[in-house]
Amino acid sequence: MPDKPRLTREQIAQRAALELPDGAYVNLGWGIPNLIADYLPKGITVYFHSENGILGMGPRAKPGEEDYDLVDAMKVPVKLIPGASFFHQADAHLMTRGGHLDLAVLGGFQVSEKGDLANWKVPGAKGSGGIGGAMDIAAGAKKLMVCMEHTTKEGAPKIVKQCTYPLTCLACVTTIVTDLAVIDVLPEGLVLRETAPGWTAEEVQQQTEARLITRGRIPEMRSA
Amino acid sequence: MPDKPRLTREQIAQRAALELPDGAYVNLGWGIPNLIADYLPKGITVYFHSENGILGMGPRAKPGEEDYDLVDAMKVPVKLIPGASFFHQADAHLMTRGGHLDLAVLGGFQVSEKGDLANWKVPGAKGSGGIGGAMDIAAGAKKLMVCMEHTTKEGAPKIVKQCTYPLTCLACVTTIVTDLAVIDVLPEGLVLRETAPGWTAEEVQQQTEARLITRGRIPEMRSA
Amino acid sequence: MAAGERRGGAIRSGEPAMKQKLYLNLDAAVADIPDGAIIMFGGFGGAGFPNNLIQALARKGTKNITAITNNCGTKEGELGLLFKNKQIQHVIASFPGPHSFIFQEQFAKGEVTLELVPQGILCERMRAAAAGLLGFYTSVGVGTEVAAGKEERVLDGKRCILELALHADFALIKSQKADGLGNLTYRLAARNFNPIMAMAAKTTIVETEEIVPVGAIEPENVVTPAIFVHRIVQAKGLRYAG
Amino acid sequence: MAAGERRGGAIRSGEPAMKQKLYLNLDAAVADIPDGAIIMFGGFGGAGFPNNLIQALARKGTKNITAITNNCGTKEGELGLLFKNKQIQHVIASFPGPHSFIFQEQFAKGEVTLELVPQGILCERMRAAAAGLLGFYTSVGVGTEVAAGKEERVLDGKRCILELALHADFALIKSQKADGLGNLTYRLAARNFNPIMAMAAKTTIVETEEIVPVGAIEPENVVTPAIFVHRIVQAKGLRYAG
Repeated sequence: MPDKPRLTREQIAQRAALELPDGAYVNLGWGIPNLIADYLPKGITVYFHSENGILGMGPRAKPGEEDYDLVDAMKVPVKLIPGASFFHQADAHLMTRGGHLDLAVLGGFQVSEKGDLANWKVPGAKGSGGIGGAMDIAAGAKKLMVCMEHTTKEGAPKIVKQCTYPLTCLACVTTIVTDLAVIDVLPEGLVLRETAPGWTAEEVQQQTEARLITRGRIPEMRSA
Repeated sequence: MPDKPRLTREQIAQRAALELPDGAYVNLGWGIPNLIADYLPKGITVYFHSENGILGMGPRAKPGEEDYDLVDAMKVPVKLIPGASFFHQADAHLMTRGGHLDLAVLGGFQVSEKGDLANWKVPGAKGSGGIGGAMDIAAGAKKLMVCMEHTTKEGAPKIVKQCTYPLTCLACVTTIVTDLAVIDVLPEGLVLRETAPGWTAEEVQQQTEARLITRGRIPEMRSA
Repeated sequence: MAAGERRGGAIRSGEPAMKQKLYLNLDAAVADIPDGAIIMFGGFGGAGFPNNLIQALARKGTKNITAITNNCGTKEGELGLLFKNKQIQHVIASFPGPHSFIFQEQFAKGEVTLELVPQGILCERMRAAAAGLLGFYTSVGVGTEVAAGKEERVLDGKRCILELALHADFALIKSQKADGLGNLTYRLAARNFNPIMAMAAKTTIVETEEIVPVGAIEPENVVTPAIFVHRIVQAKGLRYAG
Repeated sequence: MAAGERRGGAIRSGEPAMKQKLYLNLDAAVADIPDGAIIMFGGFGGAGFPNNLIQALARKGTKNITAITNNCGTKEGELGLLFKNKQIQHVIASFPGPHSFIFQEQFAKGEVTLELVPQGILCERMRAAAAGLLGFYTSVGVGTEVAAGKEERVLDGKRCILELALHADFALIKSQKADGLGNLTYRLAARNFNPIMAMAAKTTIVETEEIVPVGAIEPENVVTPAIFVHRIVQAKGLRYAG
């Protein structure tokens, strides 16, 4: 079963993109989340927020068109969409903490059954580590989606009963999109919404430490 | 002695104006302080701050030139000087509380020997009262000068051992300019710096409940 | 926000934000403000008051309002109209003001209650709500009536009191320009409380002198970014003498 | 500020502010920064770094610096230069960053110490200092390593921790335009931390791409009002690849 095909990072991003409501204010974090902007469904306008003080980020700048005073939080030169605005970093995080973002999407090392998130530090890793905007964003966004692989490279589950990695924020995750499933974090627990093509609910549960609640037939993960 | 001439409100303002350093950022409160701008010594540039979000207020607008979107904190239409700026009221008070103003000048009902100020509420007065920006300004300005009459209309001293009126701020006043004297509030107490023309230090002390420290001959109040 | 509000699971698509924000008339923009609402009102010194929205709220007749405002009206103008109609029950204000006659009359009779807050602290409490902070310590008000009933401690060697975030259901504000997305600019000192309240309220309703095309406001010159604005209605500004 | 600092009595006239603020060269602008100074450095993602002032500080050789910054340099660029020169002793930062090689080496050896702060909380602690607040309560960091040693309580039904104001002796920042009084604007996202640090430090030193005549910046478009700026020096911006 571990040899069954799983979604690629791009496919995770593509599925996650379907969760972005038209007109929403959204922050995309490092890793898979940052790929989401490439897969926005047609006809949808999303206002991307960057914690360095931009609202209304557009696509990455084309080669030769880069302006290094206009970079996203990953230091990548970007464009603006009409109606964009600039503000300082304290106001940018007033937006994150204050519940003004409709949705944030972050990468994750672990998510617990209560929606706790660990995504900033690997235990035992060398170096200083770094928090960046993750704690403010996780604490404040109206909805928080985590995009990540369902298990580690070694096959250990990343959706766990309790996080063992250093925490980013307690009880903050609302939806998890992985290479195997879409899972909602609800008051009653982790509810399995969709599974990857070819994967049954039972098979996904076997890759998951936390208990998944299943209700009726679980549909296949949408891709568009 | 109570019949001896005292300074007028305009003369108090004129004396107080000499305390404004060139290049200073200054907030002027209601009453006598608001008259000070008219008496700035020649060659001095002062950047007047208004708590509704203006830095660089100039003179009052002339009749016919009023713009009612450009008013000071007393609702009086004003002009700007070159290099003025606008900001919102929270940033305006970030400036007051945060120690960014070189000097604030407020009116006063009472000042104590420790530099406590009471200036917002008369005990027993009818109505709701109102605080406005006085508490933020008094707490935060680098220097706080109070301009007021030395005694009440009934002859009661306003420079007292302890304020009996509701307080605006503890230990905030640095200089007092009245119709009888200039007094500095120093760690050792109230130090008499100047007396009004015709008034001796002893006579000023008689009009003052708090003890005034006198050192040597006290000069007459300057007027220019 | 409470955990329960956030843990709603799947996100449902709504209408495009732009379509949702533009309102064709003032009454529609305030039509759902319920009795008992906590409302912030922008404006200072006669400038930047959302007087058209206030009139619409008077027509709507919302009762038992808690008003968060610098002052309490200029005769029958500004908030005076809502006091006249007995729509306001409680006020959180800094300086009710010398011409707040109707408020003063009702306050004297005990018909309206008042919490007086130093002006900068009023701003800062709103900003704390906007920024997702629960409260802050300030030395403003220490030793004064303002400190009554508040927690006091010493931090960094200074006496200070705890002030709490001040939230609102709605903010009624006024801008000079708005684009269709909700980016705002303000004219001169008519800015005052408006940008703070826009950030602090759950639903921000702006009356604007002018609606400009999206992109017409330089991104570097936007004062209130669109994310803080929920409803926009164009109206020629009204000003009260006083 | 302490009571003792404020109660100085008479105010002595100084030089006009405008004359005081303009500096003709970078070295003069940083000449009095002493060993042990607490310094804020603007910049994020390669944009808005005061690299000319950082080079001047390297030439000056100030030691035992406490640096307040988002990150810890890009190779030998930005703060990397000061780490290379072993001028920094302690860092308060949010995200040292993947190219902060020199810092990482010194951190691993224990030559430099680090306080990691969530990025928004870093901003907010600086803003608290700017605004004369002593500290604030936030739910950011609750239950994480960030909360270690901090006071925790429940306010408004939410767990939160106390974060304290973060002051600095100096801020080194970068602007696009400055007038002779110190009014500043920033280019695009090069704004980032610069306006916050300008407000928070005792002495703010700005390197600016351009000095414009007083009045050339529209009063409504000023981002950092002159009151926050103490020294201005013109310098063509430097940028490091990374």
